[in-house]
Amino acid sequence: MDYCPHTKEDIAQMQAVVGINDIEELFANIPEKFRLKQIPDMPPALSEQETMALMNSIGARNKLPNLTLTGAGAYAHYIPAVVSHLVGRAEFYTAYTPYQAEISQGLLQAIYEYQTMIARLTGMEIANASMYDGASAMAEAAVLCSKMSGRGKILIARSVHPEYLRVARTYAWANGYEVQVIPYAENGQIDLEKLSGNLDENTSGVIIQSPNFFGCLEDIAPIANTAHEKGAFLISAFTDGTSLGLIKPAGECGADFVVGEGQSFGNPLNYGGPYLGILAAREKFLRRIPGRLAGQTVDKDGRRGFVLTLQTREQHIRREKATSNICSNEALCALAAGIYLAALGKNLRRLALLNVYKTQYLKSKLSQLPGWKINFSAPEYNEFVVTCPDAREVNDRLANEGIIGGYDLSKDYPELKNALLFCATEMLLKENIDHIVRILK
Amino acid sequence: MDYCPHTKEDIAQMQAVVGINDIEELFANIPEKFRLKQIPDMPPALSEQETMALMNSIGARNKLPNLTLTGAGAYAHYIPAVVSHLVGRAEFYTAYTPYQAEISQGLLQAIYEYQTMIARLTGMEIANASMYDGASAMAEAAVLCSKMSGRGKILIARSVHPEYLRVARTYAWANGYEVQVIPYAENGQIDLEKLSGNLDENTSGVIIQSPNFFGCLEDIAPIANTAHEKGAFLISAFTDGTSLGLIKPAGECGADFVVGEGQSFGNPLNYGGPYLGILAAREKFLRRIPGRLAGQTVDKDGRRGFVLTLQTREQHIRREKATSNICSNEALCALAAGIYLAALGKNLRRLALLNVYKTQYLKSKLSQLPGWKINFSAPEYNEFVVTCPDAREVNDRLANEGIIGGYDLSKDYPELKNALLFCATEMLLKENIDHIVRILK
Amino acid sequence: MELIFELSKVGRRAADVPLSDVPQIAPESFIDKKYLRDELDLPEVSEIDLVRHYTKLSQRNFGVDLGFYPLGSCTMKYNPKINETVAALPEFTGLHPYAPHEFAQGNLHLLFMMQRLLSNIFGMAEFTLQPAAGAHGELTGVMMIKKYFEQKGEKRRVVLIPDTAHGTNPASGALCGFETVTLRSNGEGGVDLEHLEELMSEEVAALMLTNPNTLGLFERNIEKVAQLVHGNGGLLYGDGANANAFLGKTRPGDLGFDVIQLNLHKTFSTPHGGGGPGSGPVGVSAKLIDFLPVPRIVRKGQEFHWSENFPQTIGRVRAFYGNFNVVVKAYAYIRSLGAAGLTRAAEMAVLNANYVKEILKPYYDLPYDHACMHECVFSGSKQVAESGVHTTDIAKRLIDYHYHPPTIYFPLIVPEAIMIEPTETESKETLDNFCAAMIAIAREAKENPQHVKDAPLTTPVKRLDEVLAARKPDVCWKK
Amino acid sequence: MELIFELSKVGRRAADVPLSDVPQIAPESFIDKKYLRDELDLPEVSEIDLVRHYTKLSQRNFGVDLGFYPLGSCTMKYNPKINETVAALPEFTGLHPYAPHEFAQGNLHLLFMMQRLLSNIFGMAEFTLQPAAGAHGELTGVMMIKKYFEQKGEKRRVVLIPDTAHGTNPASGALCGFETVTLRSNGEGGVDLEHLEELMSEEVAALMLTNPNTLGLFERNIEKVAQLVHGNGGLLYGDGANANAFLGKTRPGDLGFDVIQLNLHKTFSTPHGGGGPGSGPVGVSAKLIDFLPVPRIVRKGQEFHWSENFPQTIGRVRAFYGNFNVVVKAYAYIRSLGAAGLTRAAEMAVLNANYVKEILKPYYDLPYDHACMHECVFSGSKQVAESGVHTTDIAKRLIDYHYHPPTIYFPLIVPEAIMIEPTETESKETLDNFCAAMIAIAREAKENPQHVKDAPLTTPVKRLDEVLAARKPDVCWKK
Ligand SMILES: Cc1ncc(COP(=O)(O)O)c(C=O)c1O
Ligand SMILES: Cc1ncc(COP(=O)(O)O)c(C=O)c1O
Repeated sequence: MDYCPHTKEDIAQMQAVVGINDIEELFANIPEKFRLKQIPDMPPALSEQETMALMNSIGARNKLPNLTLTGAGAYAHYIPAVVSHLVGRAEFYTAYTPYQAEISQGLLQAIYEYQTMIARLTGMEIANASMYDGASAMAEAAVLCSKMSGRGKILIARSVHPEYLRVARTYAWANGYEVQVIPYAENGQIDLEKLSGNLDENTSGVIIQSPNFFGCLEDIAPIANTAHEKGAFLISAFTDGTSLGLIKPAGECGADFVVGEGQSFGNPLNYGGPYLGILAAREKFLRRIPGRLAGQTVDKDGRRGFVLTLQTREQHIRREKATSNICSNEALCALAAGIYLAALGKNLRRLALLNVYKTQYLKSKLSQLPGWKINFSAPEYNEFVVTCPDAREVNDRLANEGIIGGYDLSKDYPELKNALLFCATEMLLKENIDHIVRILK
Repeated sequence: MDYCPHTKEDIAQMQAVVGINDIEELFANIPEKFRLKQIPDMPPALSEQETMALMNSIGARNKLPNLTLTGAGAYAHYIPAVVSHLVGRAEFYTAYTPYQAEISQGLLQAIYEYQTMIARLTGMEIANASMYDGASAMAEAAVLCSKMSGRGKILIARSVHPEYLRVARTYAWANGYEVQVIPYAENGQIDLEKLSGNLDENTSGVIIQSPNFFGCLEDIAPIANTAHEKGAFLISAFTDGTSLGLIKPAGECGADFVVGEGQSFGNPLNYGGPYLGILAAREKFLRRIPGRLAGQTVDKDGRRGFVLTLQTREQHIRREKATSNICSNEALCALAAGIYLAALGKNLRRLALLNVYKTQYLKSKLSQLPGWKINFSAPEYNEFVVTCPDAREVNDRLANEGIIGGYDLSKDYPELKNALLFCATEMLLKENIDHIVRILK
Repeated sequence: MELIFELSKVGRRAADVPLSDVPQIAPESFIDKKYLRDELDLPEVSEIDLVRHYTKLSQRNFGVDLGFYPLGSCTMKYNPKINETVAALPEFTGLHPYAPHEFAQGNLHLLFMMQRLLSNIFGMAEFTLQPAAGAHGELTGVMMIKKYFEQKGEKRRVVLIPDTAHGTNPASGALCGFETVTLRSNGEGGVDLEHLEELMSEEVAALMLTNPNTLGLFERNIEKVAQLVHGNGGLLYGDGANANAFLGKTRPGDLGFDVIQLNLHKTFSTPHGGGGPGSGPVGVSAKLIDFLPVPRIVRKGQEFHWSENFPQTIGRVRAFYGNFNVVVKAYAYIRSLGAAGLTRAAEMAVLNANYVKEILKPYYDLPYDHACMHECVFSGSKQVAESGVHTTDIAKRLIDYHYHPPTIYFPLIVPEAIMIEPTETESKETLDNFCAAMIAIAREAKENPQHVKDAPLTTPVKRLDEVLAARKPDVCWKK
Repeated sequence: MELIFELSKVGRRAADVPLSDVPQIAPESFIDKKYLRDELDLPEVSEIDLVRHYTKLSQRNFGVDLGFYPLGSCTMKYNPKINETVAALPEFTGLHPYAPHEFAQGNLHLLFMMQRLLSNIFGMAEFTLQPAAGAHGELTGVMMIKKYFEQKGEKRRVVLIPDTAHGTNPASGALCGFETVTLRSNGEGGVDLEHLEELMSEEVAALMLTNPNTLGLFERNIEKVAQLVHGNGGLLYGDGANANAFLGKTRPGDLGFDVIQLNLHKTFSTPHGGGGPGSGPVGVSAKLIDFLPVPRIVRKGQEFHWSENFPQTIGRVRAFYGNFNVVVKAYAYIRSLGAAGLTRAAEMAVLNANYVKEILKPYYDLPYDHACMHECVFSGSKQVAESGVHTTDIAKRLIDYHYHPPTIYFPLIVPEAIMIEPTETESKETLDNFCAAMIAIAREAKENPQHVKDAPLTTPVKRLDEVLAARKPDVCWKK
C-alpha cells in the first residue's frame, strides 16, 4: 500500500508539464555513484489488512499487566473517555503548529486554556505550550538558570528522578556547567544543611522534586529561601501531576520555575512516550523561557483571538540566540491534559485524595509483612519506599501473577538494598491490594 | 454518575420560575398509588472508571475466536481503518434523521451517495436509505408485493436463510398472507420445476437468495421470467454483499426488488447487530417502497442540495396508510457501507476474487478428508456445504482451538445430517486453512 | 460540495486487498459466465480524498455534540463517551452471532441482565431485545397482541389510537392487519374517556397509548383508561418512546400496561446515528410472555444460551438477536446512573421542559397550558396570524442562532406545532440562551417577517426546494 | 468563542471519581497543613459542555484531513488511519516504561526492528529512537559530535551552518556550547565551496547540512563537501527533515554523513498533532556508535532488553525511551509501503513540487530556478514591488480559498519567501486547484490589492494583531 493518488495518466501529464520523460531526471543532482537501485533488506510491502495483522501480532508479544504498582515517573491513571474522543478529532491531530492563527483558532485557544490551567495548578503566573517531557523540561530550565545567572554550577537533589538527573547532567555537560548532587536526609527529604553548605555565589540554581522520587513531599519554602539568599533560582519538579490536586504547589512556596511530567493528565502510559513536559514560571521570566506560547489578542474588528506570541524568543527567528532549540513540541499531549483537567475540575482534589487513601492502605498492609520496613518518615502522596527481605523475589512473585511490582531502587541508590518504590493510584482496588498482600505473604 | 449539569442553585432558580417548591409537584398527574419510591433491585450507580472496569470484565467472559468459519448471514471481513474513523465523527453519530435539511447536508449527501452505490451494485435504479436488517428488508418487500398485487400467497425458496424465512413468515402471518416454501434441487439451487408448478394467479411474489443459504448461486433470469409470466414479482436477496463485486446482480437478471444484509460493507459482526437492511428496487416502485429516501434538489439560489424526499410515503405523514411503519433506520450502518464501498471502489472485485480463491482452497482441502463430501454442484461464492462423518465433533475440535467452525445445517434441514456450511473470506490465510485441515485429519 | 462520484478517477483506490496466498483459479473456469458481472461502477478515490470528503461532510452536519438539539419526541440527550468506548471493545464487536454459546457468555450475560434491569425499571414481567427500533418494537408488541387473541380464539380486528399518537402507532397497527380507529383527545389533551367508552368493544384488541403523550402530558386518568380497556377484554399497549419522563417515578407495568416498547436510543442515551441504529426492546406483562419472539435467553446454572423452544412465540421479527451493540451502550448507561441517576434524569428532563414552557409562554401560543412532562408543545399560530411567519420559518431561523430546530408540525392536533424537548442533559444557561433566541425570533417575526422567511442565512445551502425534490425525484446520481 | 473558564459554574463536573473502598484517612492527620493546597482553581463544567467546547474548537481548526496543507519544510502528508488504529491498541498504549522486559517483548521487538529498517533506508550503522522531535535529534547528534572530539582530546568549538538552514540547527549548536558560523550559499542555492574551504579548520567540529536544503535543492557537490569537512577532521551532520525527497534514491550514509536526524512526523507520516508529538531518531556512522544515548536495546537470543552498559554514551536526552507510540505509527507506515512504496513516495513528492513550480513560475518570482526536490521556494517580491501586497497577505488570502498557507518568510535568504511542499499524497486535481487559487491571488494582487491585504475574510476571526499580543502579552487568563 502506498498513499500516492496519481494514476499513470496523471504522471504522464505532469511529466509533460515539468518537461521530463522519466521521473529519474528529477534526481539528476544526486551523483550517479550514490544513486540507489533499491533500499536493501526491506521486508515486502503490506496491504492494510496485513499491516493490521502484523501489528496485532507484535502487540500480542507484550504481556499486558493486570496491575501496575510502579510509578517512578509514569503513572497508571484512569483516563476519562472524553479525552481520547476529543483528542481524536482529526482537525486537531492532523494540524501542525498554529503558525497561521486565523485558521487555527481551535488549537490556539485550547493551548491558551492549557497554559492557564497549568499556571493555576502549579501556583505560577505563566506556563508554556509544552516541552518534550518532564526530564527535558527540567534540563532546559536548568540551562536557562545558568544562562540568566551566568553562574557555572547547579545543585540537584539526589532524590530527583535518577533519569531526570541524568538528562540534566547531559545538558549541563554540553553547555559546560557543573552539576552537584545534594544527598537526601534520613526522612527522605533533601538534606537542607548539605544544600545550604553547597550553595555559593557560583550556584545558578537548585533543583528539587516534590513529591520526590521516593514519593516524599519536600518542604519547599525553606529551600526556596535558602536558594534565593544566595541569588540562586529554585526549580521545583514534581512526579505525579495529580498530586497537585491536593498538595500545595511549588509556585506558592517560592519556586522560580515549576517543571514536571504531565503524562498523568490524560495521556496513556505508552511505554514511556509521547509524554508532556510542563514548564511554568514567574511572570518576570516570560521573555526568557523556552517553548511556544499562545497569547490572547484581538482581530482587526476588535474580536478576541489567539496567536503564537513572543516568537522572537524562538529558534526560527532568533536562531543561535534563541532561548531553546525546541520547535515541534507535545501539543496534542497538552491538549489531552487540558481536556483532562477541565473534565475533572475540582474533582482533581477528590482523585488526589483517593490516591492517598489507596497508598496509605497499601503501605500499612505491606509494612505489616514480616521483615518489611518503611524507609522514610516524610509525608508522601501516592508513592513510598519499603525495604523487604528480597526485592527481586517479590517482583518475580508479582510478575508471575501478571503484576508489575515496585521499582527496584538499588539500581540507582546502591545503599538502598532491597528497597522498592511502590505506587498506588485510583486504579488499585482494595481487593487488588488484599490480593497482592496474599501473594507476598 | 449522571449527566445532568444542574447545580442546586440552578434547580432552585428554575423551580422559582416554574412556580414549584418541589420537583415532585411536576409529577402530580401520576396517581399517588402508582408513584414509585425507588426502582427496585437496581445495582448501585457506578463512576466512569467502575463502568469501564465492569464492561471490561463482562467482555472478558467472551472468548474471541482466532478464526471464524461461519458465515450464514454475517461475515467476517476486514474493515479498513478509515471506516471507523469517519463513522466516529460526532457530527454524524450524534445527529438524528436529517429532517432539517439545511443543517444536515452532510448526512443527506452521504445517504444519497449510499443509495446510488447500492443501486449500482445491485443493478437496480433506486435504493432506500436503509432497513433494519436483511431479514426485515426481505419481509417488508414481501408485504409490499402482496399489497401491490392484492394476491394472497408468496413463494419462498427453502434455500433462503432460515431466519429470513422465519421473519417473512411472521410478517406474512400478521398481514394475513400465506407463505409457501419451494424446495431446492439436487445441485443446491431452487427447484425451478416445483417453483413454476406452485406459481399461480394468487402468487404475489417469489423470493430467492443468491448466493443462497448453501452458498450456491441461483440462475436468476429464468426464475424472474417464470415469476413474471404469472404476474408475480421477484424479490432476490443476497447473503454476503461482497459477492456483488464479482457476481452478476439480480437487478441485471430481471428482479423487481433486491434485498439483503449490508453488514459485510464495513460493519463489525457485533454479535448480530446493528446490521444494515438493503432494499433496492426498480424505478417504477419509487413511490411505493418503504423507508427514507434522500433526494437531490436545489436551494433558493439554485445551488445543489439534498433533502429527505417522498415523505408522503412515510408513517409520520400517512400514518396507517404509510408504505411501512419504519422510522429510525440504520443510517450510521449505511454511512459505514457508503464509506466502505467508496474506499474499495473497484477493488471490491479483487476482494470478491480473493474470497473465491480462499473458498476454493478450503473446499478442495476439506473434500479430500476421508469421509467428507461436498453436497452441491451449483457454483458458489464464499460458502459451501460439506457433509462430514460427525459434524458436532468437527465443530468441537475446532472450538477447542479457538475456531468457530461451520454452521450446522441439520437444525434447519433435518435431511442434511452432518452437513456443515463453511465460509472462507479474505481473513483466512493459507496457513490457517492448512492448520484447520491438520486439526481435522 | 462535490459528490464522491465526481471525485472519482479511473485507477484510484483508498483500500487495498492482500495478494492471494492460495492458488488463483479463474472464476470463469468453474462459474458460468452468466453468473458473473461485467461492470462495477463504484467511486474510485484515494484515501486522502475519501477522508477529506467525509470529514467535510461531517462538518456540514449538526449533532448533539455541537449544540442544543431540542427535537421533540426524540429525546436528543447527550450521549456519554464512555458508552461509545466500551461498545467499541473488540470483545463486543468481534463475535459472530452464531458463535457457540461458550464463546459468548459475556454477551449473553449482558443481554440477560439488561432484560432484568428493564423489567425492574418498567415493572414488566419480561423483555425481548430483538426489535431494531421503536417502530419495530411496536410491530412486535402488536403482533403479540394479535397472537394472544388468536390463541384465545377471539377475532378482534381494531386497534384504537389517540389522535395525538406518533405516526408509527397506526402504521404498526396496519402492518399487523388491524384496522386503526382514532381516539379523540379531550380538552386537556388527554384521552377523551367518553369517546373511549364509546369505541371499546369486543372488536377492539388494544389501545395504543403514549404516556406521557406527544403533547408532553401525563394521562391523569390512566387508571380509568386501563379499566375501560381491560374491562372489555382488550389490552393496553404503551408506546414507551417518552419513558424519559417517568423513569423512577412510576412504572407502566404498575399502571396497567400489558405491552410497552422502549427506544433505547432515546431514553437510554445511545446516539441516534443520524437516523439509526436504535433499539426497541419490548416488555410484556405475564400474560404475554409466551408470545415473545425467539430466540430467548435461558439460564442453566451459571451458563446462558439461546433457546427457540417456545411454541407459542410469534416467531422472529429480524435475524439474530437485535441491535446488540446498541444494547451494550444502553446497559453501560443504566449501570452508570443506577436507580437514583435514572430518577434524577427524569426529574431534570421534566423540570427543563417546564422551565422552557414558562419562559416562552408569553411569546408563543401554548394550546395546552398544564404542567408538562419532558416536553412542551407550542403553536406558531399567533405568528402566522400576526405576520404570516410560519412554524417552518421559525425553525429555519433557529438554525442561524446555532440551534437544531424543535420538532415541527407534530403532534398533528396542534396547528403549526413547535414541540420542544430539552432533555435533562442541558444546562440552565443553554436553555436561557435558546429561549432568548426564540424570543428574538418572535420579535423578528413581528418587525421583519421577511428576514425570518428567508432563513436560514448562515448555512452552506439556503432553504431547499422540497417540492421540486418530490415532483422530480432524483434519489440516485446519474453521470 | 467562550473560554472554558467562562463556561465554568461552581459545582459542575465532567469526570467523576469512584468512592473510596479503603479507609479514608484525613490527609491532614499525617500530612502537615503546610504541604496542602488551599484552593484549586480549575474549570467546572459538565461533560456535555466540555464535549461541545472542544468539538467546536476543533471545527475552528484546519488539518490535513480537511484540505491541502503545503507548509514547506513540514511535510504535511496524509496520515493513514490504519496507523492511528494500530497505535491505539491497548497492547501498545498500556505498558509502563519500567515494565520488566518479559512484559514488553513486543515493544522491544518493534523498536529494534525500527532501528534496523531506518539503518537500511538511510545507510547508517545504528539509530537511536530516544529524541522526541527533530530539534531534539539535532541536539543529540551534536552532543555525540561533541563527545567524539572530547574523547579524541580535540577541542573544536565551531559548527558551520549554511545560511539556508532551519533555525533549529544554529539553536541546537548553541545549546551544545558550540559557536555557530554561517556558511554562505552560492548562486545556485547550494554550498559555496570556496567559503566552506575558507571556513574549514581544526576549530570546526561539524558542518550541519540539510540536504536537500530548505530551498528544496539537492547539494550537487555533496561529495566535495564531505571531502572538505572530513579532510579537516570534521564531521558531517545531516538534518534529515527533508528525507522525504530521497527515500530509496540515495542514502545519507553513502553520501558521507556521519550523523543524521529524522523527523518521523514528517517523512514517516505520523500526524503532527497540532505541533507535536513528533519523534526525532538519530542515525550515526560506525565511528559514533559508542556515543549513542542510553539505554539501548540489546538482543539476547530471541529476547530483547534494555542496556545502559555503554560507558562512552552521552547519557540521556530525556526520560525513558522516546516517543514510543509515535514510532509505532511510523513503523506501521514503513511496513505498509515497503522499499518500492517509500521510493515511490519520494518520486511523487518531487514530481508534485516540480509540477507546482512549473505552473506558478509565470506568476511569482522563482529565485532559484532549477529542478527542485520535494519543495519549491517562490518569492513574493514581484507582488510587493507591483502593488505592495506582501507574502503574508498572499498567505492569508489563500485561507479564503480553503487552503492552509505555505511556509512564509523562510528560508531567510529568500526575501518574501513562499515555500511550498505539496507532498506525494496530493492528487493532480488538488495541485491544479491550488495553483489556480495562487494565480487568482496574483491577479487580485494586481487588480484589487486592498482585498488581498484585508484577507482572510471568511474565518471566524479576521487578521489578528500580533504586535499587540507581543507588546502586552496575555498568555494566561485572568478573571
Ligand atoms: C412517540 C414515538 N413513538 C414511536 C417512535 C418510533 O421510534 P423509532 O424511530 O425508534 O422507530 C418515535 C420516534 O420517532 C416516537 O417519538
Ligand atoms: C529542516 C528542518 N530541520 C529541523 C526541524 C525541526 O524539527 P522538529 O520540529 O521536529 O523539532 C524542522 C521542522 O520544523 C525542519 O523543517
